Amino acid sequence: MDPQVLMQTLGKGVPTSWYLALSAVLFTIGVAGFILRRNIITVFMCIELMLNAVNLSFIAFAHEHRQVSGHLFTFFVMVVAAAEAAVGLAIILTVFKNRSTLNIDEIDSLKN
Amino acid sequence: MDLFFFLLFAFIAVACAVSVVLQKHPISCALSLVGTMASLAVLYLLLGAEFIAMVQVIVYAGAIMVLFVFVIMLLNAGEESSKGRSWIAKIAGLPALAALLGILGYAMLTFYPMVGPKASLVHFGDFTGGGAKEIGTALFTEYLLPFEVTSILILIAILGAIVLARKEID
Amino acid sequence: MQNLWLIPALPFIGFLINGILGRKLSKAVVSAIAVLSVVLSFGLVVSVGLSSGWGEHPIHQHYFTWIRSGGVDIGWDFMVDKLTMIMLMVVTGIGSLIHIYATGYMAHEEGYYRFFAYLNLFMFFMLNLVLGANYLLLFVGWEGVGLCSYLLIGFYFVKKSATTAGNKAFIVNRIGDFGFSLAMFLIFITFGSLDFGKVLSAAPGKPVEVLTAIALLMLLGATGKSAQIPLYVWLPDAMEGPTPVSALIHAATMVTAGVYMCSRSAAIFLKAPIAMETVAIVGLATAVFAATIGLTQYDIKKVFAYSTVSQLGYMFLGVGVGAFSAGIWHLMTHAFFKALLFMGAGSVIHACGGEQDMRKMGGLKKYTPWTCGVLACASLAIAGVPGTSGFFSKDAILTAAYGHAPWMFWVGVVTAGMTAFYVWRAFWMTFWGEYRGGDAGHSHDHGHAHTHGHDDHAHAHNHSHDHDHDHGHSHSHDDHGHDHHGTPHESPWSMLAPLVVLAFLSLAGGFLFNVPKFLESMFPLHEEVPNEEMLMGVSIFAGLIGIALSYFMYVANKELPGKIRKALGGIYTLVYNKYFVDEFYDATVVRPIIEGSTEVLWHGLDQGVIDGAVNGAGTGSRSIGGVLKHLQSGNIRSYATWVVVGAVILLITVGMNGGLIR
Amino acid sequence: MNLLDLVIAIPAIGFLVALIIPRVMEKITRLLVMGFALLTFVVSLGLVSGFQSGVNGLQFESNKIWIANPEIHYHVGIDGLSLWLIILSTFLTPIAILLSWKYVQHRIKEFYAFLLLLECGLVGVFAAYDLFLFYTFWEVVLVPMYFLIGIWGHDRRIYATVKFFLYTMVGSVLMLAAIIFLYTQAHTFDYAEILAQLGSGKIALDHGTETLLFLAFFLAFAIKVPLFPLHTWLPDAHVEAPTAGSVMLASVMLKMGTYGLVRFCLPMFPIAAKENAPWIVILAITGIIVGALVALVQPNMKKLVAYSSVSHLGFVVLGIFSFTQVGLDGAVYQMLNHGISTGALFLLVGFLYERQHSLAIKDFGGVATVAPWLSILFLITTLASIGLPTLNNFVGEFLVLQGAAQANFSWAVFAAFGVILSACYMLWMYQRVFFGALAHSVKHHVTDLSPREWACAVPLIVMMVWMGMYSQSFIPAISEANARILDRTAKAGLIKMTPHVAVNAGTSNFAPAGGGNAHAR
Repeated sequence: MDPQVLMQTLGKGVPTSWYLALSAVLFTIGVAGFILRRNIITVFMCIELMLNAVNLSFIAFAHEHRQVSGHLFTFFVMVVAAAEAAVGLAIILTVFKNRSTLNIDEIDSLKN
Repeated sequence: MDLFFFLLFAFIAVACAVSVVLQKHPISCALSLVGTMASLAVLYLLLGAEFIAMVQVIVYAGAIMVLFVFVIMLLNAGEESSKGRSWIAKIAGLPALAALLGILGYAMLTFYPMVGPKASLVHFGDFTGGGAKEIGTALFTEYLLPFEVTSILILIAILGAIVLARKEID
Repeated sequence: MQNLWLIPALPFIGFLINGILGRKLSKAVVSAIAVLSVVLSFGLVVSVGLSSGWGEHPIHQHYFTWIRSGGVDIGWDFMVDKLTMIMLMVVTGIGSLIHIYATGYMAHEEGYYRFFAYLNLFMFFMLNLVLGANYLLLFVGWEGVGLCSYLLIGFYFVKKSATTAGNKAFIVNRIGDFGFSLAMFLIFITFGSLDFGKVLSAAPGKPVEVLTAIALLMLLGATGKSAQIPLYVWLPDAMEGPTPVSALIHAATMVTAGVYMCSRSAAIFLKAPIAMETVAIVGLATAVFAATIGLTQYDIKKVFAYSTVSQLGYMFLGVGVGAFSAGIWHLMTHAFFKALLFMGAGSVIHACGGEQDMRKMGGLKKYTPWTCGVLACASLAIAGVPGTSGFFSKDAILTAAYGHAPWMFWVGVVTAGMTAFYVWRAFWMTFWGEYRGGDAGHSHDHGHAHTHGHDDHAHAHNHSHDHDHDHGHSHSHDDHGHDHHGTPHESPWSMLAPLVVLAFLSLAGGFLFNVPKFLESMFPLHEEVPNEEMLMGVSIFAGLIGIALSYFMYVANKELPGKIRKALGGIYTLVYNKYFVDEFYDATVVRPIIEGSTEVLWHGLDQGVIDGAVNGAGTGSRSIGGVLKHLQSGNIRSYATWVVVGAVILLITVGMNGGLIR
Repeated sequence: MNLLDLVIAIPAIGFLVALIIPRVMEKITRLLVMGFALLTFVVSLGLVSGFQSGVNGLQFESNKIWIANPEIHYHVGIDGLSLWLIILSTFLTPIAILLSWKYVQHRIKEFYAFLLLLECGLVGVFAAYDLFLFYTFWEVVLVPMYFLIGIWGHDRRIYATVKFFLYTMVGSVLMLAAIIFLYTQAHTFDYAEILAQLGSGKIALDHGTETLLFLAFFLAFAIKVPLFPLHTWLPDAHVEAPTAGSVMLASVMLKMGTYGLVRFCLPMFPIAAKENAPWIVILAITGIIVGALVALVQPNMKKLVAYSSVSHLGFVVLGIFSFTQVGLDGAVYQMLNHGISTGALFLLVGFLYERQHSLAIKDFGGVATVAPWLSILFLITTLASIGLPTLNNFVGEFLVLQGAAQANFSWAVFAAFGVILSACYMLWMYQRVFFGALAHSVKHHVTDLSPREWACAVPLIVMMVWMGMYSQSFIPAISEANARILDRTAKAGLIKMTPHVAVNAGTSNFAPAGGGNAHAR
């Protein structure tokens, strides 16, 4: 990679791929949190993080293709995220009420 | 300037995201997540998505995260215990994550080269189709049906939340 | 134009009324309906007979198509010719008498309406059997009478021995029906029809082997229904039924259906000499075999049952040697005297309060003079005393047998002697000597109080249905346990009147009805046999010897039977136990089927092999699942990890194959 | 929307309506469902009155595109073969509903809803003329039955349902594969079209392929029938099923298998069918005898009746693969007969169970003393089941055996053993349950029939007598349909005739004068 070319390019703007790479990084962090964290609320936040990462990709693509569709997808994702948060948190409340724990390792009634 | 803002907010976003994963206390996590979202809003703005950037701040960082914080407070959630028994997450988790990151990065950089003449660039002001007017037009013409469906979705979500919450009263 | 369908329809209507409403009707109404329906049907038969010149001008009537498919076209057709006419007269005539008799005999029974409903249903099917104009309709009647026989044998259904006997009758008959139905299939394949007219007229032109097969299969059917070797075993057990049933079904009508069928199919049999020979031998063997058993029995109904088997053997002998008309003649006279014997026995049993063991009877002639008199007539007839009905028909058969093969004649004569002996033995034991029953005789019979007298409403408490006597004795009891007087008594007139009529017929039936002459147009008279007078003399002599011997042994010299019994030892035991045939069948057929089905087929094949294979497949997949189920830990984080791993693998795979976009 | 569509639609609508009704309105649910079932029956009677004999092809046909790509049609229609089976389904559903009136006490509306769904599926199976549609209905039937046994069954119901489901699925998956293969060849799922293409040689199946396709279809149907070595799901399913489930299962669902054999296996793969007939017939006869023998020693009434079904359906398969008009007519008629008489048997056994809460024969005895009418109806049904002339089964058995005898006399000989054995097991059971001394518990629990039970049983008894005495009401329509099917198989036989097939074809064309010799052995 030629540093000169790089500088020349960066002078004009940031490559789309950087945004995408950022999106990938954020997504992976979200997945890592999902896998590694035990607190159910945190896990839920990690899901939001992943959604945000995806949204970033959408916006980046929208810019790339000069289309507004990506924005609309993002919009819809947000709507879904809001709905999901409402229901999800309600579920968490109920689960906590019944089991008095937020540790997802102890919530394993899906087994069998 | 583009590069500077990008790098700055990208750094903040990643740092906050890492913080979300690493913080022990849920409140800290939630606040870190707010940071990520705010910085993402700036990035959206850089990409010409004014409307979405606003919504990101108002709905996401505002409403949804408040909901989270509210629940955390309500449940009085403390630091999470390290008690866990997912051996599979320990063994397979990190390699899988690394592989995932590698693949995603590889794919994106293959289709959108980082540098060079082919690389498409993002320059603030290049794209101005993300204003409220354009979004509104598209939303009420081309995307009318999905839009209406979302209203039903939200209605159902509200109902669901009420039903779930009502059980507590019983 | 006579409506033939009315003949069976009348008893059927009687059956419907009694069967459905009988419970609510009084006994008088029930018996009126039952008797009237049969008597009316007898009247119809007579009127049909008068209008058709007693079958001189055959009538054939088609009512509706019953089954039609492919080449099979079976109509519900009735026909009347001379052979049918005789059968009709016998069935309805004797049927009427027995119905009347039964109103007296069954007067105090539970389930009175049920009994008459069954009896009427029997008449319906029997008339169908006789009237049917094709083999399938004959088969309808054939199975139907089997059903009624089953129902009536098991009439006292709380008694296990009775229902078992009913089952045995039905199932053994089914084995016979198996033969009959195969015969029908073969007939249809060969002739393309089941109508008597078409089949019998075409029979002479068909290959002998096929006709022989058909005839032998029919014989199998006939051995079932008419209680011949090897399927006779059900008939003695059938005596569990009420006595009128024994008289009607198991002596006079149903059991003779096999003889009727063979005579009806004479055209086929005549072309199949091997089959004819088999029929004759089966008949003769049965006659001898059953007669020997009859010599040793003590249960009065069992004696007559074996006698029936033996006499049926005679009829088959007649058919087998080609003397169809003689067989039919004997069928008719046998119906007279055997029905009389059974009904007389019923009267005796009635008199003794349900006792059937002849060792507990004796001296009854002074208590029941009428019964004694009519039974004497019947016994004379069955012994073949000259002038009685039995003499003519038996002589006709024996003469024909002599013409066919002299050895058959001699065996037949010996059998005739034995027949005379055991029937008269029963007669002497019952009516002569001292009454051996007394109060002790029936105190064991039913252990509950009885009202005396005949008042109909006093029977309200049931008689014997709450307990199940599984009698260990070799003999069994008709559950006819009413009227336990201290001494025997004569039966009411409703029972005696039919007996008197039959007694007259037993004596004079041979003169009155010369069946071979009547049937000459259907079955040519047998050619004259030399020395006919001599043969006649021999058979008369055999009969008289039998009577004399029985008198000598059971009246004049009463110790003799015991001595002979001791002298014979093992042979006596063998015969007394009916040659252990039931036990033999049980050990060789019934047990193996039950055991084999349970152990080999059910537990072994079904549950072992087939289910084993199925469950084996199940267990195999379960053990694979057993490994995999650890993945299903219920732990959300491990699920998430799996999702990630899966996504990675998916992406790699897609990427290796060149990706989605291109 | 013709009558046939209505007959399919009314139960489906009833199913939805029953699901919507609030759970508390049990009484209304029952009445409403009964109303739907009766309405279906009445409408289906219109099929009978509107059915024209002598018409070549489908009647009440209706053909609409259901899925555009791949092209799947809603193509239904009936001929004489399906007519009576549809009537049988619509006739028995109201009875099944009525008999469950008291028996089912929990999850009432689901129970009745499933019965209606079952009816809809059954009618659809018998009417479908598009292979994919047929398969859909075929599987639709499975669902309600799965739940009927699984939810309202007895103690081992889970084992029974799983066994039932897996057995049936194995077969139907193979059938689906065969259907898809046919689609790749013919580019249509329409049955009439596929038949035409097969007949004209447009789809040329080589010998091996035809055999494989035949076997795939055959296996699916044979499991459903069930043919001898594949029958072990049936006794378990029956024993565990609630009475209504048993009645529908035995009476109609099993007929799906035999119907499929006649409708699909014979016309589509005539040569393979004929070539494979000998071993299939041997299995059928083995089933007749083994089923009867095993029935003989069953200690449980329902199991006994279930094994008797194995035996009876052996007759049906025997008749089908005799390839004679008489045998095939008898087989189809026997399907109806078995539906009526075995349905009635299960019904009456169910009545006994409701009283005594036991199915073990040893728990009964002397029932005739306390419940005379129940005993009489049971006796009539028993007699029908063992093939007493003037009752229905006799006609079917006679025709089947006659057909078998025409094809090969020894088949009839062995199969007729089953007739003897049927008398043994049924009467022995009858004796132990109804006769004998009155058992103590029987005296306290068993009562005679209630009016509702009368209403369930009497229609069946009437049908037994009607079908036994006047089979001409039913057989002509069946004969016509069968004649077309046989015509097809005969034509196919002529094209590539093997020596073995030649013998069969010769006997099916029965000549009154000649044929006897060959069979006299």
